Amino acid sequence: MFKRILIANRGEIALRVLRACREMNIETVAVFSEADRDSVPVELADHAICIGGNAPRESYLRPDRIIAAAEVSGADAIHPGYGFLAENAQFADMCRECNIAFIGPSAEAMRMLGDKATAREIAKKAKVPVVPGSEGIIESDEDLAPTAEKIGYPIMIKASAGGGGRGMRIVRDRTELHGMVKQARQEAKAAFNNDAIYLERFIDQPRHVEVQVLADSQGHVIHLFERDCSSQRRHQKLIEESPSPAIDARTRKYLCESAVRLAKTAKYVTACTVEFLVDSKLRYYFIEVNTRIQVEHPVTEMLTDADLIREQIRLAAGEPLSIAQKTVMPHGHVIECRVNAEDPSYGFRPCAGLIERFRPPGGPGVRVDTHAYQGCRISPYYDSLIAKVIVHQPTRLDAIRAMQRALREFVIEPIKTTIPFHLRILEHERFVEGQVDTGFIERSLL
Amino acid sequence: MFKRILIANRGEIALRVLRACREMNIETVAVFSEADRDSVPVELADHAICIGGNAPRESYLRPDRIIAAAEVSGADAIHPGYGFLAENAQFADMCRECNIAFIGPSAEAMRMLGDKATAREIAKKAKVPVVPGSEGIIESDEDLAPTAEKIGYPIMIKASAGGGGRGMRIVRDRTELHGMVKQARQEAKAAFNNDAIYLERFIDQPRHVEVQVLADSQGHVIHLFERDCSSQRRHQKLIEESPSPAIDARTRKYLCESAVRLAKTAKYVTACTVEFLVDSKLRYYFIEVNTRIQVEHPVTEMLTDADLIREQIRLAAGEPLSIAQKTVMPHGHVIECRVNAEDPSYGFRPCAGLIERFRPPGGPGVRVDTHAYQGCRISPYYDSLIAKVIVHQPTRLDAIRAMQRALREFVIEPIKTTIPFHLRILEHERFVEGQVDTGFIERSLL
Amino acid sequence: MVDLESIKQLIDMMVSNDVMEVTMKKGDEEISLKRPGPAVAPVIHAPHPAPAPGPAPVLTSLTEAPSPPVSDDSHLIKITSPMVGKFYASPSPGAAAFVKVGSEIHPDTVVCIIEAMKVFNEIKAEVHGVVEKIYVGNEQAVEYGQPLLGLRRP
Amino acid sequence: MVDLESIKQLIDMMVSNDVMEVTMKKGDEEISLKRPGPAVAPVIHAPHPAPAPGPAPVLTSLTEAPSPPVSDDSHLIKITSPMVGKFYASPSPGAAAFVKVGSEIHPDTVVCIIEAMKVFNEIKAEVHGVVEKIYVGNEQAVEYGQPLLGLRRP
Repeated sequence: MFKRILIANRGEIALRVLRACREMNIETVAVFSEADRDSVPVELADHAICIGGNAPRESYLRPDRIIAAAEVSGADAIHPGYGFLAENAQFADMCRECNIAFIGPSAEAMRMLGDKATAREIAKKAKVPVVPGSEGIIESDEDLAPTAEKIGYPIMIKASAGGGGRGMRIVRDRTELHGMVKQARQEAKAAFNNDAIYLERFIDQPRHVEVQVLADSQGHVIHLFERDCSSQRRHQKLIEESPSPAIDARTRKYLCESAVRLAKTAKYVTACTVEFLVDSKLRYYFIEVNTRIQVEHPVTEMLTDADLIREQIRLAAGEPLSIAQKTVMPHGHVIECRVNAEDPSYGFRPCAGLIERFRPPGGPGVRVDTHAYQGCRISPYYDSLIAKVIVHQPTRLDAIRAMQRALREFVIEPIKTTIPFHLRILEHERFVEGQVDTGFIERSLL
Repeated sequence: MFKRILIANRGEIALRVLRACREMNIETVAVFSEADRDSVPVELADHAICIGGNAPRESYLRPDRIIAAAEVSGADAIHPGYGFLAENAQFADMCRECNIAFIGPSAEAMRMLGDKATAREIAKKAKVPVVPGSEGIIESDEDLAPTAEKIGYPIMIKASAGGGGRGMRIVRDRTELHGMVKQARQEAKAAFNNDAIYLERFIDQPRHVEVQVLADSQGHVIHLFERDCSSQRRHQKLIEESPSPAIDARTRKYLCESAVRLAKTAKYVTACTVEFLVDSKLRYYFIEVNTRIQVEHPVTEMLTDADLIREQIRLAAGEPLSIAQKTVMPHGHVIECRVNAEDPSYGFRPCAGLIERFRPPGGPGVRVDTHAYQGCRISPYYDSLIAKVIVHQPTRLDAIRAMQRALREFVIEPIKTTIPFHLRILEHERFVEGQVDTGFIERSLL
Repeated sequence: MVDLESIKQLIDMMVSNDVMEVTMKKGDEEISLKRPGPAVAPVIHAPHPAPAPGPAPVLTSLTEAPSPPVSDDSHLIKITSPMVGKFYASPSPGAAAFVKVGSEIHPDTVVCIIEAMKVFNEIKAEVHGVVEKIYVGNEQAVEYGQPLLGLRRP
Repeated sequence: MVDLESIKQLIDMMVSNDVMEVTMKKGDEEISLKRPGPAVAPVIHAPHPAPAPGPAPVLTSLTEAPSPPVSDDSHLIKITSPMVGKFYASPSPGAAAFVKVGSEIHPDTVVCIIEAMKVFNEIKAEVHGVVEKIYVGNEQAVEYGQPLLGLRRP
């Protein structure tokens, strides 16, 4: 096992990793930018090293400084957290060259799964459903109708050179196909001087459901069930929960087994998340793999009593999984809300500044992961997440009520947070019914 | 169900009850002494009423003022918490007379189980083992030997008029019996002018193990397994855990079933705790019933995912148990530490004053129940409990490490707390081995 | 400018009365003194120190209380409720109130009845003064320590 | 205006009575005295304010650093480490140090080498001055922003 882990991150995830290390009797090295000098992980770490200025590109995004810090502090492993360098394959390479363990997958696995096309090929090889499509551009309009038929309607026409929605069209049935393709080509030609298009099944009002996977270097791969992250604003997750209220036991089984097959096929080691879109008919489609620990990992931890960070560290050290698939016992219902220092009344603009009053919620079934404290300063240089509140209850309705209770007693002053917005989501009829797709918040609450 | 509950308590338990009420959509009325005006439960309650001065006898121990507060606020039930009026049968009577539900057992059950002799009779009737004894004073020395034989050695001689250890003797075997009795009688005569004595089995280095029981008015009684509270200082519990590291599965089964039989025999309704002593040979003896919710109830909540306060409220409202015995699934290991504002270096003297820095622990498997916050004042009028830290982990060793991690990150300044003492217990070899009896702390750590 | 003796006296007064801050201005002269003090200590602005205000009722949404006494009442002697209960201004429905604004009252004067647990408790003034404010409406719920009447010295 | 004896007495009174702040104004005269809080020495503002100290190195238990520069170094110009790495005082083992106390250095003077990831980086002074303090021992680990040398103006 590692003796000393350098935590190449900040904020709540740095604290989360530090807690796991302490519980494993592993020493910790915190690295920090000047803005984070008074932060909790820096205070609690066994060793702390300032690596640069406040801008991430001068500190947390500097592989050279982080590796130098690992070298001078004698750390034998680096935990990258999420964000920053967590999915930077070059950084993983550098760690390996310097004989420092990178707590994550190999650089090869990261590159393979980080590339959308390669990941799609691996999924197909693992017999995991992907969003059906034309597999490349449509050369001749004669191929259009048969290809569309094979994909199945509704269909999305996408410009090959596309972006920003231009050259995109949704085709509901075959009668619209040729007309829409003509329009799309014209638009694409005008916008990109390239009228090449391809076709893809259009997933209408999908759920975002992801599966937590753990894999050891001995070839064992398990899943820890799913998380439903459909409550999003501009692709930013706001609320995550498990079990997904949208899927049935049979879909859950297929989904989770698909994720395991995919990770096995990729010969993946450590923790990853396999993301899917699920449509209203419970058909699911692989979209991507996140080769790191995720912000919302506590949802799975509360649901299953597993400790994902401790497990991730063990797996990176070459140890076998400490959990067998059959001992993973999800129980009850878990919801997480991400409390961001943002003002929902002003387009969610970030609110930096001094926290003068801070009183996190507590009591039964409540977990709080936060690096904030009364008297700390939320700096404008980094992301606005200041706390994750996670509740665990026997039923989803209990969990919604417990989350309302917890958020209502959470005091953060004077900066604005997303708490009032979360409370609006939690009491919305469609959320309470579990009827949330990825567009719900933008359609109903903004 | 109740519409509005008055919480006749303060501190963390008032906050705990308030949280349960909020999760059940029940309005809350906080009553408070002048010292508690700025407390969290007063801030969060729907209504708050000052009932008197700082001394408990002028406020929290005043049934008249509490009931008047319930009347003017329109509360239809009173939750007494623990301590103060929680086991005051007269208060329960007064509530009933005023048509206010008392969230606890009937006054009759409270009186019956509150009286040691009656409780012992009920236990015998329920075939629950009690500490064997002479059942009254030994009239003639001729009865001594046969009675002692029947009770079984070692035996404790106790003065009938006794107290403070005077007139008490431990007899290891029959050869010592007559001599010791003579000494005890002389000492008792000198001290109390009464040489009457009785005999009781001496339980050497016992464990304190208690069983959580819930019972509804429909006659269903279940247990939620045990808590081991052997880590005590002067009969004050410091650390509680579950499962008990001392007992085996068979003893656990008998112990828990005994508690259920006892509650059934007493026709008990709502929540109670049945306390036992367990000796080194795993023989167990009933000692008393606590007819209220206990400080350490979160241990059971984390172990079983049950919400004892919500359940207690439901039961007091006449609803049936929401949990069946077979659905109670204890999992993992739970430890609670009571963080008191006391200075362990100066005989645990209470430390009142302003809390200038307060940063409770968080993260996976950690629950904190506290009414303290940065900027609050710990008043000298009440008990010194300022926070309960409870951890839940797959194994006992994991739980010990997680508790060490949690306590080490808990910042409370500048007042002294029992945290350093807890850390000493947690790293003591005998505690780690689970070899703790009720005298361990005094023998090994003071 | 520095009159040390006056300042010394000022500081002594601050310390013995737990005063945190004193500011004095006269024309273009100004003196300001600050001590750390406990967070709850009264803040006294010179020249005339105000007595500590009575406990303000917390959250009485149930009772539709009138606004709590504000600082310009601070010179009044307060009669506060010694218990929790329902306030009655008169001995029986329809009867004249025990006291009204302008009444001169003596220590033995009954100023109201507070009902708690079906018992009607007559509340005596315990002080001598003239009623200037009545803070509580008839049949309103009152808490312990809540100001009922404000008196000025006769 | 500045009557030193009066100020001394004022400070004594502040300290013994735990006064945090005194401000006096008269016309365009002003005296202001502040103490940080209980049990700490009084800080007197005006006439010359002390400059803010440079960033203190956090927890360097790994590196057995000498005591960090204290406030009486505050008048020195600091050369701080622009990176994380190992500090070398001389170009090679056994060679003379780049600088020593008393050396006059110029912006282009190499003052040390910092090794990071097997790369030896020459650190130039960037300022002109005379070395008065060397804060870091040979082969010691340094963090970003850590003071290496203290210079006085030549």
